[in-house]
Amino acid sequence: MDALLAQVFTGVSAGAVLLLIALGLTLTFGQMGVINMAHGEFIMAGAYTAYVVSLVVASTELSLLIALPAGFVIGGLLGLALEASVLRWMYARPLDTLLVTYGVGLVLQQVARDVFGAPAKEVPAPGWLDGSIPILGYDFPLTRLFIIVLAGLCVAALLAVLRFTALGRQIRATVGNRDLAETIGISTRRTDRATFFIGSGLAGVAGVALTLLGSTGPNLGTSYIVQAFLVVVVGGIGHLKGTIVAALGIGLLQAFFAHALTGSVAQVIVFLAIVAFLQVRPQGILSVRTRSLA
Amino acid sequence: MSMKKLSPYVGWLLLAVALLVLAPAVLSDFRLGLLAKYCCYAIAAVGIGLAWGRGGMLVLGQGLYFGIGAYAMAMHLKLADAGPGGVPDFMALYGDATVPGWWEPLRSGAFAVVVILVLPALVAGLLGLAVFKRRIKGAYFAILSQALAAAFAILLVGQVKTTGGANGLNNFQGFFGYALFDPANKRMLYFIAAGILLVSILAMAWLYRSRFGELLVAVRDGEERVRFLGTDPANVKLAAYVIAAVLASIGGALFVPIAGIVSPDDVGVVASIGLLAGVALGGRASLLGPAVGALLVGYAETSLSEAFPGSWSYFQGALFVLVILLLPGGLAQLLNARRGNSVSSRFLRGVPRGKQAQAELPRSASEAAPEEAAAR
Amino acid sequence: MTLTVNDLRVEFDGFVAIDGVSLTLEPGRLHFLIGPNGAGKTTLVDALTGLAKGSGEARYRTRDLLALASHRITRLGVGRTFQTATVFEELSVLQNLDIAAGVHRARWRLMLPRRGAPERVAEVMETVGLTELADRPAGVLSHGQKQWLEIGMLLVQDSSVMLLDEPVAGMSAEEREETGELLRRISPGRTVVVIEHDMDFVRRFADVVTVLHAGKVIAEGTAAEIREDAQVQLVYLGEDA
Amino acid sequence: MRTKFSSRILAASSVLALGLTATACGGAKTGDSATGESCVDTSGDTVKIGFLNSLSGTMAISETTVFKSLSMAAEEINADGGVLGKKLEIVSEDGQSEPTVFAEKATKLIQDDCVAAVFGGWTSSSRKAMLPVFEGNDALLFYPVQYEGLESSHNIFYTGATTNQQIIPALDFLKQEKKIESIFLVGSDYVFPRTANKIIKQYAAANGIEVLGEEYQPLGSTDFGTVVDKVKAAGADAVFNTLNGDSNVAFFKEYKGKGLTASAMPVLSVSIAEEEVPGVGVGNLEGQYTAWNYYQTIDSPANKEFVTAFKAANGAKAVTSDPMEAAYTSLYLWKGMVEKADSFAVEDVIDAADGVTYDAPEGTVEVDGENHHIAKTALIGQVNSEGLIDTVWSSDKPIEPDPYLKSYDWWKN
Repeated sequence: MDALLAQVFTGVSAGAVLLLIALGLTLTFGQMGVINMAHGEFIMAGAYTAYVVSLVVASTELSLLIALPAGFVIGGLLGLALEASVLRWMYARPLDTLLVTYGVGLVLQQVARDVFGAPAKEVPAPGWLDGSIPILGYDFPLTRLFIIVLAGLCVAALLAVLRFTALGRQIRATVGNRDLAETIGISTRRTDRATFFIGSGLAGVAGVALTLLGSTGPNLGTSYIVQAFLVVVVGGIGHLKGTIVAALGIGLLQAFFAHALTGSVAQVIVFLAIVAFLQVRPQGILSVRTRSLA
Repeated sequence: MSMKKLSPYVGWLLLAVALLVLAPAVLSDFRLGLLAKYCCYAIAAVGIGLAWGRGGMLVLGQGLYFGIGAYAMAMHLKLADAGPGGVPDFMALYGDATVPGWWEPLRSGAFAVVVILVLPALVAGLLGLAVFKRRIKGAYFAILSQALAAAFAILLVGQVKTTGGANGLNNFQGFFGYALFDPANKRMLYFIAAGILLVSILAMAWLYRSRFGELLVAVRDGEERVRFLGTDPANVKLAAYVIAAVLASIGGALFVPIAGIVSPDDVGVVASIGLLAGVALGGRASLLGPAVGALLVGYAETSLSEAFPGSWSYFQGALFVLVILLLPGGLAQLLNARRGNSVSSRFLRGVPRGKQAQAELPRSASEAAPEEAAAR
Repeated sequence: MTLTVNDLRVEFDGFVAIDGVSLTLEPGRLHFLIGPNGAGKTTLVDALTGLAKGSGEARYRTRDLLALASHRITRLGVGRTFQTATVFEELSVLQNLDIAAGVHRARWRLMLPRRGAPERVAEVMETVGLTELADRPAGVLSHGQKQWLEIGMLLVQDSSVMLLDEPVAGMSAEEREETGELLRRISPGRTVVVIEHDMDFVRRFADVVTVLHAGKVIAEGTAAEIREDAQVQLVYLGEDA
Repeated sequence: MRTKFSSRILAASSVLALGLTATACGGAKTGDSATGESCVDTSGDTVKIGFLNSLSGTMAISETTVFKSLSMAAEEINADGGVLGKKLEIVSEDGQSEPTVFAEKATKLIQDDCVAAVFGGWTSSSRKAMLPVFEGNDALLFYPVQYEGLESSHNIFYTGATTNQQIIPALDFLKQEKKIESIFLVGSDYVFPRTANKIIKQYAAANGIEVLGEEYQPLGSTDFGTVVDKVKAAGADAVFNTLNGDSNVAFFKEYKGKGLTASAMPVLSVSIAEEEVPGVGVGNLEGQYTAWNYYQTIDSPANKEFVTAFKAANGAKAVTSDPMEAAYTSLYLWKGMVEKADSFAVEDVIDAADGVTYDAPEGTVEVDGENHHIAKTALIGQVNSEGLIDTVWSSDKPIEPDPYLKSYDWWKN
């Protein structure tokens, strides 16, 4: 029973990490159709932001709290730059955006290597995240708990923005029917940029959070990007709820298999399970328009 | 015969002369060996041209098939080196010095060749059947294929005792009875690789001109429309995907004796995307583009990484961005434009945003339909 | 061969698009389907060609179309066109027609290159008047020519049921006239169903007219009969005027 | 006309294919012996040597520093008059963290650049990839990193520790000093950890230590929730850590987060050196143990000089570590061999290798001419609050290299 509990907790916290990294993608991939492989490097940029903030802000107690919004802005600005310089010309070719953004990701990685050096950087965790609290007899690390809370907050914030703000209404209208949105006076260009800013900003936030768990190095993003996309695909396109379920589901699955078998085999099994899952429910994948098939 | 019909063959002849006559005459053994390696990538690239350029399937996980061919060949070579009943060196080192049952059949060279040709076809066939019949396409297909390549690499790394793990398989002494240290045999390998590359391009030329080739383009540009012409597009895509997989496998199989090694790094996500770079550069939908592009990218990678170590990432990144953004038809597009017979490809040129976004950004019929109904 | 539709219902997430439609579509007649926007005309065609899931029955040659995949329906001889003409823009007119003609070819012959224009294809190009444009990419055709090409694609397939979704929308008066004549020429021996808005066109060419409103058939008869139908007038005046 | 043309091409290419098969008949068959011939040019007043390190990719983190210390050694040697009066000319290649690239670049350095010796490699996979290249071309490789042993090549000199100079002393330390009765093994999923753990398990069986668990995570994995849960549940006396690179960071953060401490359950790591400590975080590592043959804190004149020079070249914040020191030492050892042989020729150098010594920063090392490893002193260290590593236990004298563990009767491969 204890072992099972541990697996559930580990699975949930792994799921929260997946959710954090996939949340921004749900927006940019799910709602805009852009397959942004540089999302991983935006996460990396967020992590380096946390590192830089920790150098500037003397108090480790505060630096994380400052780094979170800073990471959001840095990630968002990178996203804006990418959208404005490259992606805006490519909305008609969504599949091609994958390779272009992969190229951008490669460049960003090498930039990070040249600027910060190849060795990993340490971002000190604040003292108030030291240690763990016992939940049902299981010592839950505070950092993990923090990430679960942060993921929850990000989802809530995103939902609130989409539901209750003018921007959110514009985003939903644009996603629903671009031409119609334009005719009722929504600047779809501006909406695109805003969507991309938020989606990429969330990657930055994820990056800051990840410094609590792992290392901050140029390869940070690559280790997460494939999984992040799988979460979005499994969750179904543009469905926030689906993404949450998928992230937690994959996290739990991975934890269970990692416990029963080894980490490597667990990853392979989870990949295969996802392929099999899409056989059963390729929902959101069947697309047919009836008047014209262009 | 018109100039336009002739030009691919002229290009092919030029490539043949360059590969079979010029290169062996001017290159050192070492450089020729590198060119042989690029030829292996180019063989896989020819298949990618078919699947991606003509079929519109972004195959992000060809490393899987490259790896199947490469590992099948490598396993055979290790067993052949060990001699009848022998145990490959690394198994004695990391394992319990017994050859696992699934290795045994590969002692036979003929069986290895069959595996190299048939196994990728089977895997691609099964996978394709599952994926295309369920109408999984576009980005979904790309991400799935990428995930499979990633899973394959992780699996290989985890099985140290039977696959050599991250080390991969290397240290091959012979290739079907010929000693690999001998420069004469290495040249022979080069000629085999270049020959197979040229033959596979010819086969592609035939396919592109066949009704299948026309149908494939039709499926790429209007998959659903083809369905209403009485053809299941899944079968057409499946055929192209299987051919691409087999070509990748052949490239992988030749890669092993030429490079002298195969490791999980050669089959994973990064390697798989690397295979696409040449195809994009050369021109994905053109006949010679993928092969020539792959050769160019291979050469550029080697020379740039020699001249400026660590800079290859910048160049590869820039290549992807600039080519795909500005020259989606690759170098072939430049040539065509100069000759003034540019093909107006909706696929490459792009269509108004709303249309394509919906076609590529699938929603279920049940979701899309009420909007349609409401808009009526 | 008659296509019989029995109590067809199509529902999307609770929205009933087709609400119990029964129709008998007989060969040799030009059958028109009219109705205001949202009446369910296109959805009806979608349901018959496997594009939308429907319940009920659509019997043709002993098979129920509702249970078949789209490409099988086509192979059975039921073809359709789309409102926005959907042709392979990068391929030539000839290639477009040749691909459509592929239904009748053995699979292995796919591996062979095409030599010139097959007889049936050449014949159809003549019928739809596109012979001159045989080698032009379909993408450069005018809207009307694309519609003709789509009809041609059904002709090379020898479809015995043709479901045409607004084939004359956006055509000039002259093109409409030609299209109408074309439809007349091909209708003997086949079932031709045309979705149309333009009442003048309907009046000139329709043998039978079915009026759809809110997913239901509200009237059926000749063009003249339909014009006199009180319910139809109400629907049209209420919606349009 | 069209068909005729293409069928002609087909005919031409089949003729070609036949011709190719014909040319093949001239080549050597398997079983014939190799004839490597050197193209090294020693006629001028310089001699070329090759550095082959990953300057890009995942291993750049570690290998860049090796490259720096190799470069420093080369500069020192050149400033001091070179080797046999010839200045060293460096040809540097990027291994890109991929074994295939290592094999390719090694071939290039040997065949195209005609270098007298190559220095570099880090991962087991890069060494295994290069091994046949150096043997096939009869060239020289100096490999500077501790590794899993069970190997010796005529053409490779191993200047890092083999298992009996690092892993076995570490186990001796745990058994004798920490009095452990049980141990938990955590490693990355590749050759070094698996081989190391194979040795550890046999050692444990022979010494009455219980192995309570053995966990592997994929290389680069940063998800250690499950692993640390298992470690904690098992409650061993110590953890033996063979994780590589980034995984260490995630592991130690999780370890600390779940309330495990160095005093209650110490972790002994064999892949964490001074340069990795800041990345993992001093706070996460303080008090944990490492096993190496060199630490920056070693108090000797040779080391002071080495550390000072390295800081002068790479900034005051730069630290020195075991692999860097072993790389630095390898260049001097090669110099010693060449001078003893009075020749740059590979066979002469190999013949002269036995007994060559060098007063390295780690202490005096001596080359074993038989297995091409070097005798080294094992040092167990403990991470201090400044992120440096203090020696807490030493084998006191150099341990003779025994890559195949022939002198340990509990070992059977």
